[in-house]
Amino acid sequence: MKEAENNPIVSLIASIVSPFIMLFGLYVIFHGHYSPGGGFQGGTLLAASIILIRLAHSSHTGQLQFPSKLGTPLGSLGVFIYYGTGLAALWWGGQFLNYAFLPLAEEISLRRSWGILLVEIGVGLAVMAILVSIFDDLLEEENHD
Amino acid sequence: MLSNSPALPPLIYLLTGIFIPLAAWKWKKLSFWLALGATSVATLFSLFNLSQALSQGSISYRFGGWIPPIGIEYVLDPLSGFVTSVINFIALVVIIYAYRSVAQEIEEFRWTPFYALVMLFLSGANGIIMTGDFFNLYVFLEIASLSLYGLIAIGDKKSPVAAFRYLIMGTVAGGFYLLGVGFTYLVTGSLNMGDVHHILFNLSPSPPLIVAMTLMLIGLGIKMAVFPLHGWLPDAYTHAPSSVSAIMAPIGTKIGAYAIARIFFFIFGVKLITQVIPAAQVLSWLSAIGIVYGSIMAMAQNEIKRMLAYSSIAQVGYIGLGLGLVSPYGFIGALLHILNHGLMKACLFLVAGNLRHQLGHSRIDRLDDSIRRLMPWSSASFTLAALAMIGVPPTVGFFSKWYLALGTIETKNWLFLAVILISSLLNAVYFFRVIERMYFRRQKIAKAAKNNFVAQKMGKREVSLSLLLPTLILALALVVFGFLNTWIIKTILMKALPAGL
Amino acid sequence: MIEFFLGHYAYWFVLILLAIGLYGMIIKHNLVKKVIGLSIFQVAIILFFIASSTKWKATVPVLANHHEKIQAAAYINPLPHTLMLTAIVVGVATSGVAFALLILTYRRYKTLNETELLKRMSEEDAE
Amino acid sequence: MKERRLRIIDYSLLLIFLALLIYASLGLSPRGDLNSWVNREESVVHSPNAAAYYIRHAYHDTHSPNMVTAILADYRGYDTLGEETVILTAGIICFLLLRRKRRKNKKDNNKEIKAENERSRK
Repeated sequence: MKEAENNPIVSLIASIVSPFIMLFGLYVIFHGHYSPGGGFQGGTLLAASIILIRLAHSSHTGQLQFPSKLGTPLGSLGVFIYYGTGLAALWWGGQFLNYAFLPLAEEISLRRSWGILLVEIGVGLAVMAILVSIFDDLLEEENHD
Repeated sequence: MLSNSPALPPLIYLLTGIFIPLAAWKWKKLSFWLALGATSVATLFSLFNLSQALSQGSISYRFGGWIPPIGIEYVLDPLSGFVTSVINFIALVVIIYAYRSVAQEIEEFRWTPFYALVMLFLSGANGIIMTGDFFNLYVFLEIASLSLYGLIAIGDKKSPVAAFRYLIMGTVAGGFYLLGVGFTYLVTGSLNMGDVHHILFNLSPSPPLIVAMTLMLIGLGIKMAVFPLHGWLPDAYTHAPSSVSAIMAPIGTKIGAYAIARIFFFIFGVKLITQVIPAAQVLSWLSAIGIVYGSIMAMAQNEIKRMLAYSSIAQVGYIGLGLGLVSPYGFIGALLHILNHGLMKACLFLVAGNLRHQLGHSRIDRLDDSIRRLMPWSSASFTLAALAMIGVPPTVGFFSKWYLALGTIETKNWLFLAVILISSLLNAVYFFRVIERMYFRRQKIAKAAKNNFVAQKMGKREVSLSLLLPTLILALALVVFGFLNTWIIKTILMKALPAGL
Repeated sequence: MIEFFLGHYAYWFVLILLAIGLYGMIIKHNLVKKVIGLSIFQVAIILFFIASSTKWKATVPVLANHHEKIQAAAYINPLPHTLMLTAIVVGVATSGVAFALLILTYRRYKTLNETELLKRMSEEDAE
Repeated sequence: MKERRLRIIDYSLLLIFLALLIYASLGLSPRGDLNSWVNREESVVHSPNAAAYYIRHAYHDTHSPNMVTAILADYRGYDTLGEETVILTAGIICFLLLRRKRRKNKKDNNKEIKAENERSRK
């Protein structure tokens, strides 16, 4: 990325807006049960807030906020949270992804609700990390030249 | 735990694919051992699944505990059990080969993502075969195709272009399939394959359904590389790294062929694909043209990998031809050829990889009988696999062609019988061209001295054991399965026939 | 007649969009334009599913009041929406991979025009 | 000349394909028709219709008023796992293809680029 054109207005606005986008992303993830939203949409918003910082500031600041070497491991971790929820259900005697067997609550419908929340968090984490990592990888060449 | 076994092969691969980037970031070598472990465990489970399916008939596995039209189900029956066992066995052998081959062809920091992608590809392939849901098939088709694009693109210099061409074709294929699923869903109101089968039985065929079948045939035909839709295949196979070619050639096209067999024969049913639209006839005619075209193009090639790629188009044609005959013998021949072509192509691509490994090239016009002396076991495996490809009796290649021929006689399609016979001759021509050079072409004296010098300098003549062993296992399997063919057909394939044949 | 038109015109527009996407993929020589065509193609399929999920006088599939008895006709079909959420992600992933491949191609051949690329590749073979 | 003829074949294939799709869409039931098989409660063979089941039972089963979330993460959760895998695959591919080995100093980095150029010349 080109470091020279660091416009103060752009970077100031980006620093102000970025946390709000991130907050909204978290809201979309955690409020997915009650309103349109969910892991993928929220994860995209989180990724957007991180990418906004990378575009507006120097790549050094972006790296401080979210190092690009974290991208793939965090993405794997996100998918692993999803997979692990399914695997836990399998461990407690149900089929894969059968949240009714997770010992999270008494009522079966509440157990499923908790299961959905866990899964959505995994989705959000994975989507955020991987979108940022794809962005970084696509710009890799410019960083080096 | 064992009641979950139908879902386990794809899930094990998926877990390893997720886990490799987490665990093996620092220790690159670990990724290989994880992949090897996952493949062996998955192979064991798929063999167990096959035995379960043979003793208990069709088993349904419900994800999330929801009954089928509501949730997603996996269907384990003799057909899916057989095909998963075949591809997991081949994958196991090729993964052993990959250890040294990848170490030589790919930079070290790329090992971890490489093995992760191989695992994800196998997960996609297993998922396609086991699934009983139209949309789930699409998702796993995309996993398998995406990881293949990535794996192809780390080959030689032209590989990204080949991968991009495959990506465009593959995405069109996925899109057509998805559009076909959309029309089917709008007509029937269900996405579950078994449910759709029952509904279509009671529904008169309508234009959207016919177009849906056409779209699915085109989409899956691209994945299978049926004749006019094969454009992506030769470049992709030629420019990919050797271990990727060896894992893609046996598995990549077979999952398309399997999906066509599953969706058209088991879901839409024989009546719909022969009487309402001539899908089966079209498939068999295109495959017949593909057989002749692939064989002739293979004769014109000067690079072993490219020759094998064109030969793949011809061999996939045999599978399509067997399916399109709509007769029990044809279907058995096609299924046997899935096993058969998987073993043969994997073996041939491994030998091509061995040649590149030792000689640095695999061009036919530069081969001579020094190969026989340098690499006796590799050339013996190549000869055996080539004989199987031509269809010489004790090998398994003979029997699938035998059943295909019986199928053509049963349905009185003499032209297709002629195509099978002629293509065997053509196969003989292009393989003997290589074998003749390998065994009988005398090398020039000066060159011989130089070659010996090179061989001494390298300290070994044959490739190392970890490269040779998989080649030999596959070559041996060709003969063993040849002797076991009646057993395979009687115990497995007879139970895998669709209703109404 | 007019009812038939009102019930189907959305499908026609979506299918024309699909043909435009295919046109971009098949006819255009610039590889980036092929990727654009690919995106249009995928969006057309997504719109096709979404268009099919309509019910007249129905609302979004989020339950407003869960105490009263639920009428299936009061909410539009949620299944295509869910499927398309998955298809959108697949589309994003595909275009990401496509651009990665294009960047790699450009690094090696310094062009993204198909005819020019084929020319450079065959020149290289001749050497 | 040959180029042009190929173009005409491409265009006509495209138009035939479009005509085929529009022909298919004529046979679909109109959008929003409550009597189409998609929107009924049961299919021809009296198996439950998935969409109607989701609308009726999503809240009862999963305690989530948003049916799309309930279907996405629970009823068809396995699809979503596949979807996550797709995007993970894309991430790994971009890593595999584009990332060069991290170097500490610029000299090594130049060497890397030189190696890539060498490769592209080959």
